[in-house]
Amino acid sequence: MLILHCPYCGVDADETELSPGGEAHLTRHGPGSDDTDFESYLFMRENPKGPQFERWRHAMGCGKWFHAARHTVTMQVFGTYPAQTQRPPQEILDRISAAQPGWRWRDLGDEGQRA
Amino acid sequence: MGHRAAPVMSQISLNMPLRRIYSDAPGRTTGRTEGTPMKRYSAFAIAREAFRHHTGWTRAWRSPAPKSRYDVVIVGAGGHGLATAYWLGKNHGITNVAVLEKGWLGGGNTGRNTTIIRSNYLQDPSAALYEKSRSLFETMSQDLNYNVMFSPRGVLMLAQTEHEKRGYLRTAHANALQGIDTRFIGPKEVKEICPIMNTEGPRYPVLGGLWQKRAGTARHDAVAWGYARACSDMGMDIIEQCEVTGVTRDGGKVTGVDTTRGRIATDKMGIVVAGHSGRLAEMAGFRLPIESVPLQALVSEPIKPCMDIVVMANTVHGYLSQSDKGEMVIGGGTDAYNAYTQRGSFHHIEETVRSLIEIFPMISRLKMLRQWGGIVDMTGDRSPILSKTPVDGIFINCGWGTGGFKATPGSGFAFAELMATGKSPLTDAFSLDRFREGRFIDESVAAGVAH
Amino acid sequence: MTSYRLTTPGRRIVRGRRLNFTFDGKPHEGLHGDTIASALMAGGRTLMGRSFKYHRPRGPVTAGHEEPNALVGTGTGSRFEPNQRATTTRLHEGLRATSQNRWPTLDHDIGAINSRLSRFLPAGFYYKTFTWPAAFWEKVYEPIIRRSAGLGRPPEGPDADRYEHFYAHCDLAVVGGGVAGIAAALKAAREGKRVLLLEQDTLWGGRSITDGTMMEGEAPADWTAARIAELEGMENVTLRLNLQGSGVYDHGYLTAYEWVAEDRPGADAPRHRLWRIRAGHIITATGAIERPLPFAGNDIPGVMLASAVRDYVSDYAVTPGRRVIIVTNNDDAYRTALALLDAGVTVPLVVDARHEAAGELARQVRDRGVEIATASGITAEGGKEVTGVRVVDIAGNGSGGRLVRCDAIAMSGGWSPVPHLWSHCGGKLLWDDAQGFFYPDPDRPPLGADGMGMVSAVGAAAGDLTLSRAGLRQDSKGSLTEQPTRPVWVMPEGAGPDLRAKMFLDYQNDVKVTDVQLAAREGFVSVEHAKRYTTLGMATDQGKLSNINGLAVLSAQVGNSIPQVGTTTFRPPYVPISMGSIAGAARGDIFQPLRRTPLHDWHEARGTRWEPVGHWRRPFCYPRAGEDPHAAVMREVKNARQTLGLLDASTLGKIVVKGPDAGRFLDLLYTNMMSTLKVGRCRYGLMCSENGFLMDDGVVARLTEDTFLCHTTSGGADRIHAHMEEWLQTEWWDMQVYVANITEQWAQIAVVGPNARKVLEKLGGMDLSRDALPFMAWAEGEIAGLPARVFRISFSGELSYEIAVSANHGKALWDKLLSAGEEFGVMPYGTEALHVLRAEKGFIMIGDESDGTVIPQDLGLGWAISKRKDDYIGKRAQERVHMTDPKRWKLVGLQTLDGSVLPDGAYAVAEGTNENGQRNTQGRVTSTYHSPTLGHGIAMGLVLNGPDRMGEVLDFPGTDSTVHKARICDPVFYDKEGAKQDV
Amino acid sequence: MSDLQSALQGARFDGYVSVFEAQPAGMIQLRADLAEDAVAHAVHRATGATIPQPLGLSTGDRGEALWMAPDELLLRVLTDAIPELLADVQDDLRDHHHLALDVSAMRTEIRVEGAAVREVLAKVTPVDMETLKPGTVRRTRLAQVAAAIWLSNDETAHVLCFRSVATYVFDVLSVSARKGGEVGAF
Ligand SMILES: Cc1cc2nc3c(=O)[nH]c(=O)nc-3n(C[C@H](O)[C@H](O)[C@H](O)COP(=O)(O)OP(=O)(O)OC[C@H]3O[C@@H](n4cnc5c(N)ncnc54)[C@H](O)[C@@H]3O)c2cc1C
Ligand SMILES: NC(=O)c1ccc[n+]([C@@H]2O[C@H](COP(=O)([O-])OP(=O)(O)OC[C@H]3O[C@@H](n4cnc5c(N)ncnc54)[C@H](O)[C@@H]3O)[C@@H](O)[C@H]2O)c1
Ligand SMILES: Cc1cc2nc3c(=O)[nH]c(=O)nc-3n(C[C@H](O)[C@H](O)[C@H](O)COP(=O)(O)O)c2cc1C
Ligand SMILES: [Zn+2]
Repeated sequence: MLILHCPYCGVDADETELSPGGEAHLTRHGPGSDDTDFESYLFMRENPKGPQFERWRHAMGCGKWFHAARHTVTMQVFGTYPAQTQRPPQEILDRISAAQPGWRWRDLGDEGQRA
Repeated sequence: MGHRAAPVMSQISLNMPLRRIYSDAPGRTTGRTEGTPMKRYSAFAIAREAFRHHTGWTRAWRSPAPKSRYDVVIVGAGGHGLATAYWLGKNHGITNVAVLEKGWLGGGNTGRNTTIIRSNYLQDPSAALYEKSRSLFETMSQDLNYNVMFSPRGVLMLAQTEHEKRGYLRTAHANALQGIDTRFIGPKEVKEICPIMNTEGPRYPVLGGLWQKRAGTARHDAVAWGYARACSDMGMDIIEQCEVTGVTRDGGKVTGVDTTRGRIATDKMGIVVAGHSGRLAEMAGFRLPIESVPLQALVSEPIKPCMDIVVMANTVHGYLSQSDKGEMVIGGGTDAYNAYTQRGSFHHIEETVRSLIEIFPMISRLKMLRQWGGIVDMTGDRSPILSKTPVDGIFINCGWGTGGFKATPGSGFAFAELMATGKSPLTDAFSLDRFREGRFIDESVAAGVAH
Repeated sequence: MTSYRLTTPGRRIVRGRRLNFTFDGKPHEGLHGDTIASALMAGGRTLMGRSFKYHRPRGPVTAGHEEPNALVGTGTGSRFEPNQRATTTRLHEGLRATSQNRWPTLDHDIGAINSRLSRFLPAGFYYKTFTWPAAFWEKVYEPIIRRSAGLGRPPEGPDADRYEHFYAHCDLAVVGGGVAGIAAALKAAREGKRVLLLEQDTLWGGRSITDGTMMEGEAPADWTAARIAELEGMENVTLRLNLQGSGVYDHGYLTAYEWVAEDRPGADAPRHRLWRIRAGHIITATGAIERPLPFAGNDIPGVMLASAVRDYVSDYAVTPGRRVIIVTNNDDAYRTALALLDAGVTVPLVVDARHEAAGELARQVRDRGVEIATASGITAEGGKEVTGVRVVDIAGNGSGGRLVRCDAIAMSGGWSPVPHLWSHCGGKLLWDDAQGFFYPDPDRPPLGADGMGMVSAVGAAAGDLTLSRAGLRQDSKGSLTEQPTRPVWVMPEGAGPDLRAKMFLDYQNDVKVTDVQLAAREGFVSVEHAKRYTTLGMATDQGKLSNINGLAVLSAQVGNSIPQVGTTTFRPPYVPISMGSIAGAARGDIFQPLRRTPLHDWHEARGTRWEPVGHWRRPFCYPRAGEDPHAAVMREVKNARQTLGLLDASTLGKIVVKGPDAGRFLDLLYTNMMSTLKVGRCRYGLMCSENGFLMDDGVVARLTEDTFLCHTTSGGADRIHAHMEEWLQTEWWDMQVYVANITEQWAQIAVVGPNARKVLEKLGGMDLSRDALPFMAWAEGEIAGLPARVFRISFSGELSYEIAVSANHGKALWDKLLSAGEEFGVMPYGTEALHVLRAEKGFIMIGDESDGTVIPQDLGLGWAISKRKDDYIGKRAQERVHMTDPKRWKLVGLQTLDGSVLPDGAYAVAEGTNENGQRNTQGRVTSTYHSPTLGHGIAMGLVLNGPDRMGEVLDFPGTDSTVHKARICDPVFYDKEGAKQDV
Repeated sequence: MSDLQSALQGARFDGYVSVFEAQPAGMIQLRADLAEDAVAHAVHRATGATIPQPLGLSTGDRGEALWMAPDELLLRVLTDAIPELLADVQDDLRDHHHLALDVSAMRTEIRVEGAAVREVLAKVTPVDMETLKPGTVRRTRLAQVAAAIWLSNDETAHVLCFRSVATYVFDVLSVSARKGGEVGAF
């Protein structure tokens, strides 16, 4: 039973106020895109056993979408941030690295790899 | 000293004189450490043992150390992995097989599902596979000489909205052409088959239901144990406490796996790890259209028999049956976010119980004895994947999501065929490339369906 | 009849207040404060139940929630409940208790034959047998197995009681109100933390009240009373009795189960209340539970935990017998001897497994003249009650030994901390070899949202049985240093199989030492396998008494240490909780939200037949007296076609989309081009998912240059609104667009039929002529004095106006339409008539023609897919090979050759079978009705190359082996030119 | 106006707190950039209130403004004033991207009154009712639906829910307020 901080209204929201929206930071591939890109945009998922970036909506609250960095095993929440973001804030990446040294997010490539 | 010992340690164990024992041609007896054939189970055997305090029973399956190489390595000793190994041996004569299990066999979703077995699926490929499976359940106890308590007591899928009713009518028509024995029945017959049900609503009066008479349940653990015993008896190695931690490749071809008990070579490998499929795929270097989410179930305290069928109420997301021991076994919903905790959020339990009380008012005065969760692997179209993969020699069997227990024998049968021969009519439609092509197998179309 | 009520005081009972109750129909008497168990024992009855498998006679072993044996049914009728623990169920006047799992009576149970056959029924015997002959399993064996299932009788019908939930928040929740919990709560409370202290019992203080010595210079009861008083005086503290910590879940979520009015049946109060507590931190101060000793006959009624015996004596003034023998491996059990002696009960002997009994407590007992047999164990004698013990050498094989007569046995195998709540969410345990128990490892707690430990354990629950670590000095009269425990897992240690087959580990499920040993022999060496093979720990007490003994036996058999074998997983709830409490108040009318339109009550009063649509209810039809639903639908259809029908369309979704980029946004959302729509006009639009499939449709009206009103399907409003917000917030956040779901602001009524205009003109207010308001236009104005928006759209093919007024005016408009329409024979129509009307016109319905696998191209809706747009949601997906496959089934009309109605959901067969032996198909029915307008059946369907095969006849087999023949035709059956709607 | 029909038609339940439908108010949903001066001006002109803080409520002489989201307010004014005020707001924000709609009939306000209002609401919402300050508006879940909840003082709670579920919310609150269900925890 998660509690996530909504970065828009500042509420520490109970899971039952929220609705989850799957993996965050996917790039939309529209008409004309490559089959592989389109397939991976729609279906292929990181699904990590570890830190994951994911989308949530404060559905029963302010209605805003936000992103959360959450560990899928320990349920630790490293932080939440607005959905209008291309990549996770550095402080959140730092926090993940502190909790899990050597951690690396595939799509972030080397950038995401912290000591 | 646990099973997560460093690989170095298990390397040592490879040098132990195991090869001598297992390098013989696979057969009924030679595979067994004790050198004694597997004891047949029967009432007479029990009676005989009763007079010597049951000291004569031997291990149901051996506990060998891994060899350095196998013809086939199956990762995951859940029902599907074990069934695959069984049919590889039984139908294709491949017995130099290892089934690697990171924990205790059957401890994944096989050991934590609500055991509903049915085959009244809408789409042809699903119906073919699940019906193959259901029919194999009919003879499984005899085939394995292990009573898996297949109980074809009938499964009823309730129609509580017009939409759902129309969906089941459609399924009934499809089933008739697929050779699956189902029937849409009216509310009166529903009440006769299941008197404890409140068919009158008030909220969602029962409009009827899709009734499959030879669907039912089986003892889930026994399915895993029975297969393990049979596989072991064919000389296969079921290696528990052996986690696969890496996949080795030579270019585009698989060469083996790294495990917590050392490296094992093979050029053919089947990944059958349910919720952990994404992890294994990552080790092998590809991605899957899969998300892992917790699915929960619960049991009540045991009571005297009061319900002789399985009821699935999809409008309100509740599934109910009574086990042979007397507990009401209840399945509910999944969390909608990825997690690898075998727990899940409490509000799903609440939703499920609330709904079932509406349909079965008497359970209000029963107590929940235990709740638990499993990690299910959900694909983009909620249908399984039985397929070759981008890596030569690696096959994947996953994506059974909330409903793969019923498919255990059929999945093993078909997947073994795919692995052994490169093709199976039962798995054709379930290949990985369907997501790229937009060729989905969507079962939710008739009415939301799970399990 | 050996147990009885003492004359000594009992701290829970009130002597003067007698309560009458029945057990198996026989009248009994108890006292206020009694449990069912204490009252029965006071009346001389210890036999209270039968075990699951062997139907062995059983009495209570405990005085608490961990009770495996003394389960009874309570209440009658809609208040009957099985499997109630007699040891915790409080007595109330008139209570009716019944025993379980016996026939015909508890004292004479036929099923007890199983006990004799037990050697043929070892663990897992059913896996090895009943497979031959195959047909017998289903017909003979399984029915027998099933019939013997279960313990209590099922409850009957709906529950007469009510339940509710409660959300509580705190910085710290302390579970357990023994001295350790009280001290922890007090410490945090003094630091200003918001504290919730919960205790399952009706009294504070836990074991210390009975067992404790002086605490910080005070008697435990005084110490407790003073601390509780201090806590009660603090603003930041909530104290609750009768509230049991039930489950610990992620992020500090703790459920707790409150017995509110369980002992007041019929009171207008919730029976149970389920608390959902959000705690910053949780402390488990849940104490410890005593372990039974595995000796032969340890399940005979009259064998009890030593602490339970003590509790019965001091709490209820009840003794299980006149001569009670104590058997122990630790000092604590000597407290029981003292308590019994103080109460005047004879203690002929204490049997101690240790080589010496040198502790202070033992000395006190010895000083009172009680014999202590050390280095000894016992086997118990008796059938339905204890008759004596045989005292044997602890290291021997159990043979010989002297017989000592007694009528009850108090046993103690040492104590185990209660780690359940700690473990629910992943807390790990350590093994204490000396004391023989698992306890929470403070370095591996369950983690909270911040990655830090969210639970800690204190007191006995932390393995700190003497509370030395809790900082609670239990100073005392003398030095009470206790001597070490000697873990005993089989008594005597050299017992042979005959004795081991009588040593019960899991009482309820009849799992014996031999069963666990058999499991190990057969390779079920993982503790999880052994559990599932033997059912050890799977009974209603969830192994609270049996787990440690069981896994000690397992580990000895396997040759591993106990911590290597490990425990099984602890799962919520700590003690079973009622399903009613889980559902809470959500039953009957408030089982789920029921969404009501402003006309709901009118429909209801009219006796409509309802159809659930999402959480809405829509009238399916309005049957008249004596009319069946089908006839009602036919009448409603005809009436709308011939004169005038009214439909409550309020549930249709209405979403306003406004902003400089609104047109651009809608072009991406719909497959059509919406940006070109003129103000004042309406356009039918289709929406697809990003995966290409049709997901919703509806009419879009352009309100102003930068404002659109999008209609959605009834079920779709919230989903489509969320869909729009999602794209705006997460993909196209640079667009200047606001959306608002204003579905419920408006009541919407479709006025349909040739007389639609006439009735509206009669009501007056707006020019609704064809010129002023042509087909597919909308206007704002007044109807019958009510501000309204009027849309000239038609889902029926008739002249039709959809009139939207404020929801507050909906009923008024409806009434006015009905009375003005009287002269035209107005009738309301329901969703089914709506379906027939649209099907006659060949209009598709989301959810019928589409099912999540259908793309607009399949439905001949290519005209609604703009070719001029670079992009819309779903466009890329529709480019995939399977979507452009010419073999996709396409929409056509279907008409049976004999005019009958095609069965719903039927498939059109093709020649031959596929690889898997299934009949090939080439199409299916998507909608099928009897058309009262045309007088024959009409249908739509998706058919392979359908549009190119007009006139061809297809076979549609029914499920009853009949075959229906239908000809492919145009899906528009009625008014192909669309003349009727455009008048 | 006799034609006017509120969702609950003045329903009332008296348990250990009272639950009743409040007088219908006029309501304007306003979506805009709340940081813009023009928005503050328009809100002030309509209600007399300032732009509320996040999760806040501000009161003016003609009405009040409830914070619903970072870009959304709900203005509550007299019903009869709605057409004029709505026109004013739209006019004030003519040159600013915004959305202003009359939503008066779309929501129902249910009032809960009595010493135990916090406790009664705590049976149905995950919000920490014990510490919720008067004047803080929480949009949250109430039983199985969305609702906005705020206290105007320690004994008066306001529950704003959608019209279609007004009966449901009323029933849920009434059941929670039934005598015999007192918790006594706060
Ligand atoms: C609560 C619940 C209820 C359900 N109800 C039903 C139902 O009623 N009917 C139905 O048909 N289905 C049901 N299902 C689904 C069904 O349980 C599964 O689809 C099915 O059991 C999957 O079997 P499996 O063998 O593929 O996976 P599993 O049984 O999960 O086996 C996978 C194995 O792989 C092992 N593994 C994972 N990673 C590694 C690694 N790296 N190395 C080695 N081994 C590894 C795991 O430990 C596990 O033992 C339910 C599932 C759940 C959770
Ligand atoms: N010397 C021994 O062998 C020995 C053994 C055990 C206990 N003790 C004595 O027991 C006492 C230990 O004190 P303590 O406070 O740690 O434990 P305790 O057993 O006195 O108190 C625990 C309390 O928690 C309650 N509880 C348990 N589970 C609960 C739940 N899920 N929800 C709500 N309440 C729950 C129990 O009803 C009990 O009142 C001391 O007096 C100690 O001396 C001694
Ligand atoms: C069909 C079925 C029936 C079960 N019946 C019981 C039962 O009677 N008693 C019990 O304690 N657990 C029962 N369980 C739950 C198991 O104890 C266990 O919780 C589940 O297999 C998941 O494993 P875990 O809790 O060890 O993770 C049952 C599980 C299943 C799948
Ligand atoms: Zn928010």
